[in-house]
Amino acid sequence: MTNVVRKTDTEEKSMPVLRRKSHFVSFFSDLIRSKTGLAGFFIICLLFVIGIIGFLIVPFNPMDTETAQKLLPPHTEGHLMGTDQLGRDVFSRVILGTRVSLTIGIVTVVLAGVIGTVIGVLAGFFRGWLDMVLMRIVDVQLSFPFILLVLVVNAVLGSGLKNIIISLIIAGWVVFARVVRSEVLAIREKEFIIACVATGVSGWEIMVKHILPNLFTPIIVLASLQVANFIIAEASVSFLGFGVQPPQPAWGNMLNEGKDYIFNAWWMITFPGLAIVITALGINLFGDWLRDELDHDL
Amino acid sequence: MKNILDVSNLEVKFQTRRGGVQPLRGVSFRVHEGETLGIVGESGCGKSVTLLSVMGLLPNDMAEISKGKVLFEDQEITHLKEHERRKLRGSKMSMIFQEPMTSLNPVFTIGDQLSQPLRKHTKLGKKEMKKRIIDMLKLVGISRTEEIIHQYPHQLSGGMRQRVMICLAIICEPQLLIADEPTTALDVTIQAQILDLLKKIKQKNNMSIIFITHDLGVVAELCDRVIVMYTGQIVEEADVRTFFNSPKHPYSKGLLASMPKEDERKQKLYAIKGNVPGLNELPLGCSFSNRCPMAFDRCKMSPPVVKVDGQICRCWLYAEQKVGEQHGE
Amino acid sequence: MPEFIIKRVLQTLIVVFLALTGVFFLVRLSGDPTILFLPPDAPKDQIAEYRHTLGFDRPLYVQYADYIIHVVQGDFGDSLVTKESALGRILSSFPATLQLALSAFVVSLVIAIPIGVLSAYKRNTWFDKFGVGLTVLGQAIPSFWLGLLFIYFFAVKLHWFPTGGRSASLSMILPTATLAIYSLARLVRFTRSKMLDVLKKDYIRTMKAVGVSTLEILTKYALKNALLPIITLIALDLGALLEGAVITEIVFSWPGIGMQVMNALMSRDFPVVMAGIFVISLIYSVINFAADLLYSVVDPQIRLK
Amino acid sequence: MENDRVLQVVNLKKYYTVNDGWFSSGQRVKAVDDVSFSIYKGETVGLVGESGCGKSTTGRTVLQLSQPTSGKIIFEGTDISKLKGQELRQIRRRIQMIFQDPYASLDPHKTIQQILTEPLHVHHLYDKKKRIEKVRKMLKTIGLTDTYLTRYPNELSGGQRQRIAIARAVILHPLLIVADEPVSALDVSVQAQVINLLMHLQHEFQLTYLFISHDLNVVRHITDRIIVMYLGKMVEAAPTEELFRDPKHPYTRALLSAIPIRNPDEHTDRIVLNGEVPSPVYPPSGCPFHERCPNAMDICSKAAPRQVNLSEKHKTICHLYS
Repeated sequence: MTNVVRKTDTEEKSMPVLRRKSHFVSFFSDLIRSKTGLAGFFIICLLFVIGIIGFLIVPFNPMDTETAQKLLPPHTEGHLMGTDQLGRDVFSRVILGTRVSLTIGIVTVVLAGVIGTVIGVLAGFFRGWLDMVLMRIVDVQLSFPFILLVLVVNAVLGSGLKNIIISLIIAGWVVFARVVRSEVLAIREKEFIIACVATGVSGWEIMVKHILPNLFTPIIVLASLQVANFIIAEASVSFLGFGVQPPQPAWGNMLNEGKDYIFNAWWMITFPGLAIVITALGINLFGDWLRDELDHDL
Repeated sequence: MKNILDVSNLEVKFQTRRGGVQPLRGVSFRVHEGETLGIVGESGCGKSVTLLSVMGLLPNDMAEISKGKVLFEDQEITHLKEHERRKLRGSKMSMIFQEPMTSLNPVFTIGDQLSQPLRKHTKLGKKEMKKRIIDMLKLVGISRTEEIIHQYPHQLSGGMRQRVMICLAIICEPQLLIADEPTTALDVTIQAQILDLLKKIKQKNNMSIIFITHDLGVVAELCDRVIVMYTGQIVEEADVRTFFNSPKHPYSKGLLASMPKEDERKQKLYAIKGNVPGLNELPLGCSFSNRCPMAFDRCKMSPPVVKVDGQICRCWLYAEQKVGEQHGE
Repeated sequence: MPEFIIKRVLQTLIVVFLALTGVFFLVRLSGDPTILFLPPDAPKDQIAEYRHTLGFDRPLYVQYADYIIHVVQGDFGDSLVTKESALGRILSSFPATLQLALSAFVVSLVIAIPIGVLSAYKRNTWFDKFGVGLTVLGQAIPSFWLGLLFIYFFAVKLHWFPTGGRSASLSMILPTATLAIYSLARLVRFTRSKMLDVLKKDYIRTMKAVGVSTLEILTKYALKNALLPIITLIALDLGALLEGAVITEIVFSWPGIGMQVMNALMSRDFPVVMAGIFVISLIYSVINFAADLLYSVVDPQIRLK
Repeated sequence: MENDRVLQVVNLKKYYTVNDGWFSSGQRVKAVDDVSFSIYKGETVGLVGESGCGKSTTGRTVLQLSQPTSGKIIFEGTDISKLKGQELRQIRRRIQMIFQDPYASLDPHKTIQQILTEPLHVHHLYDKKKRIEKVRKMLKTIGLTDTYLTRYPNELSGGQRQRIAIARAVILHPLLIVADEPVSALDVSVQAQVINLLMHLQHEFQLTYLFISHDLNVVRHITDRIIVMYLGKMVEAAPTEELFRDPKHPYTRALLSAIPIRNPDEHTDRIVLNGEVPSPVYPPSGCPFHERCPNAMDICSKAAPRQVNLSEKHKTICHLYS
């Protein structure tokens, strides 16, 4: 096969490429040109602002119960989104739920990403028995539903913010490990790595200096899309009565409480759900754009 | 001699993510009945784009023929409707591609794929179709025909697949066969077999062939006439002997001179300096001027197309002669 | 071929075995399981007695060996709540899950593949953009919320369908729709992108070059090529469908495996949880296995090797 | 003469097992089967043959990028096929490689300066300042300016990238460079530039080349000796001019006659071979070429031919001459 000269390859690649230093600038000018990417970016920015300063702008204390004011429909007595069965302001709780969701999404993705990456790199680089063992673990974890695994682990560990994060990490690292491993295997075979071996670069240096930087793009793309998955997973688990427990406001447990009042308080299930959808939508739009953008660049 | 294909002043524009480029900047040439025309050039010179626009196979969501005309058998086909074009493709004009490994569909049998053009363009019955396929497979030098038609592409070697591709292209006996680097991916001994086959078929069917390649040796073997392209323009057009013995354009001269010669082993090769420029960084005027050893002031302006001794050349060096000629006429 | 089947069956068994081992140790190592099995306010002597009857006072490896020996015989112990066989309970709810998952699967497949193909064919038209927009939205909507909305509109407001259960004849509609939409978005998106990939291939250009029409290429050639990756996704998707089924079942009180496992988790009925995990991971593996077999039917390169 | 021997490859064999499962034992592919040759200081040896003949595998095995199944690779007197770890990395300073595809052989995330400094860094040569000085000098030698130091590979053309890849190999002043199809992926007008550069560097740094290529015109131009391979075996070895003037092995004859002519007035008596290279998984018995050989005799399918020394430097492995 070595004789084969692929014309199409060279033609494509001989297209002129912009200077590197303009990448940061071109990144944003590309973002502005993409309507969907930009929309996602704005949603994410907005969520961060709400997550950070949300507690300053809420009109009511989200924990304050006032039974006299319970189950008020939206737009009554200053309750923009109505009140719940204990008379708590739904709007304030949705706002504060943002922080919970974002924290969980980001913390779990970072930790699961780091763990998965380390394991994936080790497995892919050293192969042998280590790879064998790690990949069997991955197979096992992937042999039943992600949500179910989170549920079981969470049920064993007990509920609460910390435990739901741990459960999500335990269930979620495998995706990173698998993707990273297959990327490492692909990069290992690239000629520039073989060229390093031929120069006499040691295995360790090849891994740190040449393989890791080339993993950056796929990991970033995967992580950005996983944030949404983890947020939805947390909401599902909390909705099922595990995960984050009331009275701490989280979109999932608000829906859990709301489902019992579905006959007389539609707002209790509507607004937290909308918050989840908007969040997931924003992250996915941006993540999809990011994937296309980075794919094109290298 | 009758023209089978007449391309005049063809321009193509591409719209990409980072703006537009123009891979073809006014290309005109003719193909006579029964001749083999070689189109030579390096990557990005537009040789493939030219022929894809003749076939109507440009990716229509990003490419556009912005100017010019393509006449096939005196009928204008530049902006033909897709369903009318389909009647031409595979029956009157057809194409072979560079990569025999990927150009056949992996999940259909050879027989199935070969029957497609027949189903489209003929009214043959099943039995006649099979007979035709087997005859044509024999023509392209495949012996185990009964077996082959039930096999899948991955069971065949590269050379065999290219024979199947040729069979697919000529099964309806087209007037024009376009071959886009059909031997580049093959080994030399297989290349020799395929070139041999093409010569034989051409003689038998009296078709015209356009042969795209970057290998001047293949041109010398096979072609009657040569077109040299550089950055989306034709820089020289000549019959094959004239081209090899007295090239006119400095680029053609450079290409020929840089071929290693038997009697100059180990000596420094003549090399054209620099690189092929990208389509959006072309120098002003003559696009070869930044690499040309003969470049002078006037090369900052677009060079004229001149006729010298029966060959056509786009270069300022011969401009005087053009003037002279015009006076003479 | 037989070699391949033996290999896959072995692989499946290993994976299921490891899954059970994993959950076993997860449950045992996270603390004294007796506490999980009893109400939090149980008296000490009751706990001790319970520990003894369940064998939790033995060394861990003995418990594990004992457990595996029983599991191999299909015995996951009895439910702590109802005292019936744990595996029996799970298996009795299997038809309900199968019914839900299969009907949702068929519905989403029938809708998704044509839309995906058409979207790829009419790339960048309003149809495509609309379709892509819907799939993006569809992927952002959690299925349990969609289920709640359906219940609110179609059951509470319009009284068209029951809010849950499996008794009424129409009770299937809402859970099926919820679950189908859940996988629809992924499937449309994937079909579209695979079709686009295939349409860029050299062999498609070859077919165009002999005069075959785009529509024919699309329906005859490209679809068969795109089918390979789509089958893989469908296998994965059936898995994801099981995942969605767990949640959908709970939202609609659909008496399937998901509901059973969930109830067992709530009541700390771990034998039932273990039996549920066993059955679910077995189903998962069987689906993947079936996908591989199907793959080899479609792809001649695999079949002939 | 013996003292000048840089590399001696003795009975090199490289077998792969094509594995397709846990239970099936797999099929053995003899990618390189019993190849022996020597390379002397300052010369350029060409390794030619068609795809699948094992020429690239031979090159990579010489560099210990893949372990030989058996045989010796004696480099400057030591058998490097048994070396591991640090010792092997030390040897790598003396043998370098140039790859075919300059788009794949440079790390896209490193600047040209990082790429060129790395070999010096790895072998602890010079201090930081001196290294950069070295790199600048090297850039100048290969005909690029200092402005390229901060650029990334994707900002360079194919020819420029290949120059960088060559510079990376030469910067350590190795004794031997294995060049695997170094010009095949380049545009025709750039090929000549790179060939000139390779010849220039050979002269300037007293390099020895093992030049692997399928382009016989290029090989004829640049090499002193040529080894022809077919289906994992060596079939002929001779000085370049002699090989082109008087090829002995029927395969070599066919191969050379298949080179396209250079001028339409030229004429060749082409030997068009039947069929194609058989699969290396099921190589023919006896001589691997006998099924396609126009001169095949009865014995060719039965017994493997032995090496025949036609002269001191011209060897062939064919029954016709034994």
